[in-house]
Amino acid sequence: DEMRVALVVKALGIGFFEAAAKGAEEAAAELGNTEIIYTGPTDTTAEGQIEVINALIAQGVNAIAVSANDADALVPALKKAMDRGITVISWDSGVAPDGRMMHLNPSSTELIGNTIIKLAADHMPDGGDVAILSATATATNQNAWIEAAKAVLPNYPGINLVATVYGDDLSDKSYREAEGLMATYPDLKAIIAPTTVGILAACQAVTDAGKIGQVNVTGLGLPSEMAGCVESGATESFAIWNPIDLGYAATYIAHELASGNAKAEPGASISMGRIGSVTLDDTNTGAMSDPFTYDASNIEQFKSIF
Amino acid sequence: MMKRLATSREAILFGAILVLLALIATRFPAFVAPSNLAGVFNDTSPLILLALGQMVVILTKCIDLSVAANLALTGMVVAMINVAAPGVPVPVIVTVAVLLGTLMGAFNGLLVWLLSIPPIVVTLGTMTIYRGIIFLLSEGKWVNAHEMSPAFKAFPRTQFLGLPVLSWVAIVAVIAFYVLMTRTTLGRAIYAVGGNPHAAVYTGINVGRTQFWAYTISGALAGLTGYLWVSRYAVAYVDIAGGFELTVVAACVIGGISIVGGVGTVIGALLGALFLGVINNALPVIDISPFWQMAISGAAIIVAIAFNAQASKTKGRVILKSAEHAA
Amino acid sequence: MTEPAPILALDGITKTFPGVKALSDVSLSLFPGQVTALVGENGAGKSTVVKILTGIYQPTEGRILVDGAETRFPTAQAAADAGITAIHQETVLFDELSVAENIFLGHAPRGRFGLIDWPELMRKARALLDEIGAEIDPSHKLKDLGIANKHLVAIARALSIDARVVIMDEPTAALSHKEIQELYALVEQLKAQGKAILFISHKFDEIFRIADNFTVFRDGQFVGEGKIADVTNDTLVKMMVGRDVSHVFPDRTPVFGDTVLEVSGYDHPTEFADIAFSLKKGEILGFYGLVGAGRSELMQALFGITRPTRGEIRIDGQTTLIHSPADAVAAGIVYVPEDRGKQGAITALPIFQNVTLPSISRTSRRGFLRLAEEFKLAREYTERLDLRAASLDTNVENLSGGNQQKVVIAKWLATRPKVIILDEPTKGIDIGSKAAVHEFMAELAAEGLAVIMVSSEIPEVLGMSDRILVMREGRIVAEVSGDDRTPETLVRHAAGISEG
Amino acid sequence: MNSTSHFVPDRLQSPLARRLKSWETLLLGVAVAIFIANSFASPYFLNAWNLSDATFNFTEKAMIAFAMALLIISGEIDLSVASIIALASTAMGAAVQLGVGTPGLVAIGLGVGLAAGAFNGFLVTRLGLPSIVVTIGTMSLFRGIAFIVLGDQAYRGYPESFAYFGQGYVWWVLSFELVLFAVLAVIYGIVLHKTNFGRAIYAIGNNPTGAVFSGIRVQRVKFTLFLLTGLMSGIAAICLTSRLGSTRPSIAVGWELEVVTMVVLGGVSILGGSGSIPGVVIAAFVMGLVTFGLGLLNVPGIVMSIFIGAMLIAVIALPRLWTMWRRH
Ligand SMILES: Nc1ncnc2c1ncn2[C@@H]1O[C@H](COP(=O)(O)OP(=O)(O)OP(=O)(O)O)[C@@H](O)[C@H]1O
Ligand SMILES: Nc1ncnc2c1ncn2[C@@H]1O[C@H](COP(=O)(O)OP(=O)(O)OP(=O)(O)O)[C@@H](O)[C@H]1O
Ligand SMILES: [Mg+2]
Ligand SMILES: [Mg+2]
Repeated sequence: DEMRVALVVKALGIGFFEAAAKGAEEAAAELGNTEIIYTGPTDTTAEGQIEVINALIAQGVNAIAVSANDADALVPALKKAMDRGITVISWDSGVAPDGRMMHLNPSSTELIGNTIIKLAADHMPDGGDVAILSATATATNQNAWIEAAKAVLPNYPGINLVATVYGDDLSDKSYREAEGLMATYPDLKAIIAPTTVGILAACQAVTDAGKIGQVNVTGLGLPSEMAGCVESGATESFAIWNPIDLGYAATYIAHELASGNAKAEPGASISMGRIGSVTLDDTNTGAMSDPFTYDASNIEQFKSIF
Repeated sequence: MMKRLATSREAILFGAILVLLALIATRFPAFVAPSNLAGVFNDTSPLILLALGQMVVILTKCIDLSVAANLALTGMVVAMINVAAPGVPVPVIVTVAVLLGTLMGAFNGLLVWLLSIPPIVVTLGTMTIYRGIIFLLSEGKWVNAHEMSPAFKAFPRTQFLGLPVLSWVAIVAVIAFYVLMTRTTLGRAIYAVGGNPHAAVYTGINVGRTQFWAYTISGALAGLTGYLWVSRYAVAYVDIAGGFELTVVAACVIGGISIVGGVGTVIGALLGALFLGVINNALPVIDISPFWQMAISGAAIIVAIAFNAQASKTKGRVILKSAEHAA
Repeated sequence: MTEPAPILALDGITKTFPGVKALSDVSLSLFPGQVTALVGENGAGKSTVVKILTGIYQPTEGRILVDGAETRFPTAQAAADAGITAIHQETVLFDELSVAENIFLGHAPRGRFGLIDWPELMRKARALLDEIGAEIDPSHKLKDLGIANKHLVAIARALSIDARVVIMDEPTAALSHKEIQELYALVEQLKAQGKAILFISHKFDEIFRIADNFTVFRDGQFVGEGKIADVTNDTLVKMMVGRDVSHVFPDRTPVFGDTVLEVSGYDHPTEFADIAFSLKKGEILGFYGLVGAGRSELMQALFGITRPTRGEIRIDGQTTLIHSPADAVAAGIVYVPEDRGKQGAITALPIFQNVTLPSISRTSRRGFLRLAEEFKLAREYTERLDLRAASLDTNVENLSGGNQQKVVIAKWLATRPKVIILDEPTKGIDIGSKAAVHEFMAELAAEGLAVIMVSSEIPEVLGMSDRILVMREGRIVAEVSGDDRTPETLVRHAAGISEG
Repeated sequence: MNSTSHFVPDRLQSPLARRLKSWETLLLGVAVAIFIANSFASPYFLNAWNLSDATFNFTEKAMIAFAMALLIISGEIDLSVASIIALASTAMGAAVQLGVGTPGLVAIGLGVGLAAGAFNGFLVTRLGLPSIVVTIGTMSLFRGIAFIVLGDQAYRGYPESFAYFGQGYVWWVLSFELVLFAVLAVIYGIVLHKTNFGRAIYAIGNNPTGAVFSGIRVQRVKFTLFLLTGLMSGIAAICLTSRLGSTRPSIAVGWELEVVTMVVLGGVSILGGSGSIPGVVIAAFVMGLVTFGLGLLNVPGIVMSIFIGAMLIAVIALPRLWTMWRRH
């Protein structure tokens, strides 16, 4: 009978996840006889996600695909889900290996780490200070990208990472943190925000401080949200993978696993429908695709898509 | 006069803020540059506005835990209006925000006044209800910067005589509240109601109605702040200013406003908010890990209330003639 | 008849509170340029009338007439607007506000834009205070003032309203001799201005000195009215009490046992000093003084509520440290406080729980309640006091004042104390209960309990005590016994007048 | 005195009759109604395992609510409970890194809870500060310490046996937490309703001055109640940490208000002096059932909180509106 796939996101209402939900519906339509339950807490807490997951277990859904607020705290709840025969995967922000069958990274961690530094460095021919504005200090994916970014820093001589601050994916907090960065480091050349909330807030803060042209805001953002920043010049360029594709792929994989068409094990190759297929490494993790860079030349084309 | 000034709670708090600034300056001199201080003030303006409203409520022996939710709901509504009708001029938006906030404040006030439901229960309830309504209205979706009209976003940051309008709103509010609390009948009635509700009845003051007005005032400020907040940070979503109600109460408490009512001043509320504002802005700058921020403000609250309690230990009445002269 | 028309009149006023009928069908008339004294025992309903006249209570039935026209005072402001002002019995003022503002709250002088004009406010307050001879700085906060000065502020507040009717509810109770004289002069002045004055007092000399008319209430009922010139002290008292005063108190032949309580060198930083006295089994020791003399504070210190700076308490010859009421109860000293509602009973709890509260360890086993035992103990003591109540499970708040007092006394007797301190034991309770309490006090003394009775009612003090200590300004100023036991001696010592 | 004494019966109403008219009965009715509504609304509701899972929504909060109920009845409040959880959980996490075993972890969790409660109690009873602001302060302080210790890190690696508290089952669908909840409910019910200590709590809450004048050691009782609240927060910290299997400083954010809501919904007067443990137990179930029932319909949490908030006001407002309406 009908297959029910739950797409559990960090919090409802975030543009990125709304786009992913669109992709999930697209996959469901393509696969047929599949119902998508798009859900999540209203604030980015692990406890909130656990309650949602418990409710999903009770409904006996076939698969849960979760973008986690906390890699560890969800493990017991997700384990219980797997014990009751539910297929569990994580996507975007991962869960510790115990708590899921596989994890779908939007892109490879190394690639993202490199991309965000490169985005900043491309517009700093003379080098200089950069700072990172992250989401919550507990966000797994953010931390992994930042680690990866730090690892490639030696490849960019003259680029000096002065601070990492956390805006908790709250606009006002991110805004204040960005302000603080500009006050503390008057010579700051770029703010790198690998989060869609943070990059917007930083862009606003730079605009308000009258530092367009002086401080370049870059990182990961959605074209629809970033169009204004690119137009004003606060952002030279930014990157993102397609969240619609990500939602689509997560759903497709969950369906494949739940229907027994594929098995999550190291080395396995699982189909992602129109996107291709993903190959799992030894922690059962796979990457979807490369991030794509947007700037003044192509933003118009994409801003109405996602 | 000088002596009384020197020992007043406000003067001591002001001194504490100066000492704090001096300490920060030793590690990071640029922090005390006028332009940066103006920035700190601007950042603290929403807290000042809300603290003024909360002060009025606390003075009447009540508490308003719904201010942050009120702010968020108003902010979302005006943001959605702006998206739906970008042409609506800012003065209309401001009016709508104030009216909506007033309405929510008045609803709290009515429950407290007419049904005598304990204030903390009323505002605990409306806090979750107002937040929930934001979700129902917005379906959880954010309103982002690019969806807002430039005029909508420009208002709080427009510079006027060297300061952004946001700062000016706070300054005007402080002056207006100073006049309200010291020079108007309502202001004095608010003190009377909180100081001694029983005696207020004997003086012809309607206790419940005064509390109603206090909530209404607090709501109006929350509504105004809702628009300012949303336009300043250029985003509206369900959780904006989540948990901010307790920061607001903390600012009042630090400012020497007694939680049992009747005691506290506008200057106290202003200084309490500035104290927290300086700490919040300074910590990242002087390279203290942001993770210390919460503990420091918690400790500041405890020290402040212990201090206030010490300063206001009632001397009690004096029967002995000799003791009366000594006192 | 040259009698002018009354400015203000009450007609057939009834006021009921849950469980109490405070006033039943009373009338009262106030005439311009005349002082009307309202007399009646504690709890007769005098203050209730004041509150009805000032818009604080609404009458259950009856009419209020101003210049013959029926009126309603829904708020205190409405009464003030109608030209009625009052000095209330309790000081209802604001500790945190300045003296000036306390005087003018609600009708402060306004300046430009309708804003309060502070300099003018201070000026007018100072003028008013000068007028009543009070040396108080109007800019001080009220909380910095003593009780007498607070009362003067209350008087100034009443006068700040340009009123036609001035009500004074026991205005002299807390004042010194000099201040009382100034108040009398003020009353004369108000009379001369053609104002109507309602004057409530328990002091008969005062009434005969300044009043023109009188109205008497007894137990919430109108008893009579007339011209002061037409009555004598004795007839007035008889109207008030409803029977001959001399028969009220029980006859007793006290038998004293050993000394149970000795207090010496007892000092408190602000409330009292140099307290020393002793008390024998079977003795009733009266403490007399004007309100605010510090008697309650002394008793509360003995009971462990407040801490004295130094001094010694000996019980049965043993030095005993009392740091808390729990210590006092353990040592056998119990205290029936003056303020029943706040201190005496937990009024929202049922009778039996109130009675067993301090002796709960006796009715329980290893910390667990035993309801049957509790009811037994409660029944034993409430029956002895002839408590009237629907059941022992009734909340104390639903009882009349006299029965509430019985519950409080029962609760302390149940602890089987050695010394019982009764602070104003019959304040505000009806005449029947009053006699019962007196009789019971005598019974307790006869059983060998040592009794301390604090009272401001001279007949009670004289009628009940074996010995009387008079307190003034925190000190024991006299011990009165034997032939000295006259009202005059007590008043003289209490007020600090050197000769009668 | 005179011998013609009037007979005063012990009681007019049997305790049973009184109970039937009580708040608890009303609330129980609400709970049953919600239960029935849920069974119709979702086919997944009437399932032993699902119902058992649902209890995790409230058991930890309810444990704190029991102690909080006593504290509120006595006229005080503790808003720092959720932060005590964070602090206790952080301490346990730190101990895990040092190789402390399960019994040690439990001791640390309880100890930190007690210490935090003692700190609150000291500030309130010794320094005479109002509890609502004291605990707003310690709320930031306690969680702030957790942030200082942990920063952006998490503690994990709790021993296998530690998982039992939050994930273990005593028998069939009866989880350890549910059993602990039931046991604590009974203990608190007895303490509040059947002991001298409980009687003192009511006396203090109704009239603190009167309680002092009755020889009750009011400050000592209040201190004990803060200790108990701290202890229960410690227990909740153990259960929650065990259930999550990891510690972050942001653990249990916002729980304080949910706990207070549960207590008030349970009929405890926020002004002190009245309330009962059965009321709180039923309120816990009501809140759990509402959350779970709406969760099964995939209603977002914030919409559930509208229901809870509205219920909170309505249960107090409706009876008052009813009497006002009848009087006219
Ligand atoms: N708010 C109230 N609720 C219930 N009973 C009340 C209330 N106010 C007064 N009473 C009762 O009404 C009666 C009259 O009280 P009232 O204060 O008028 O007496 P009084 O004549 O002024 O006595 P006193 O000389 O002691 O001042 C008393 O029995 C009192 O207990
Ligand atoms: N400064 C003051 N401010 C307010 N109330 C006061 C003040 N001084 C005294 N009182 C009140 O006046 C009353 C009498 O004071 P106190 O109890 O000390 O004197 P007392 O000699 O015991 O008089 P009483 O005969 O009333 O018992 C008390 O109710 C007390 O609360
Ligand atoms: Mg009276
Ligand atoms: Mg007294």
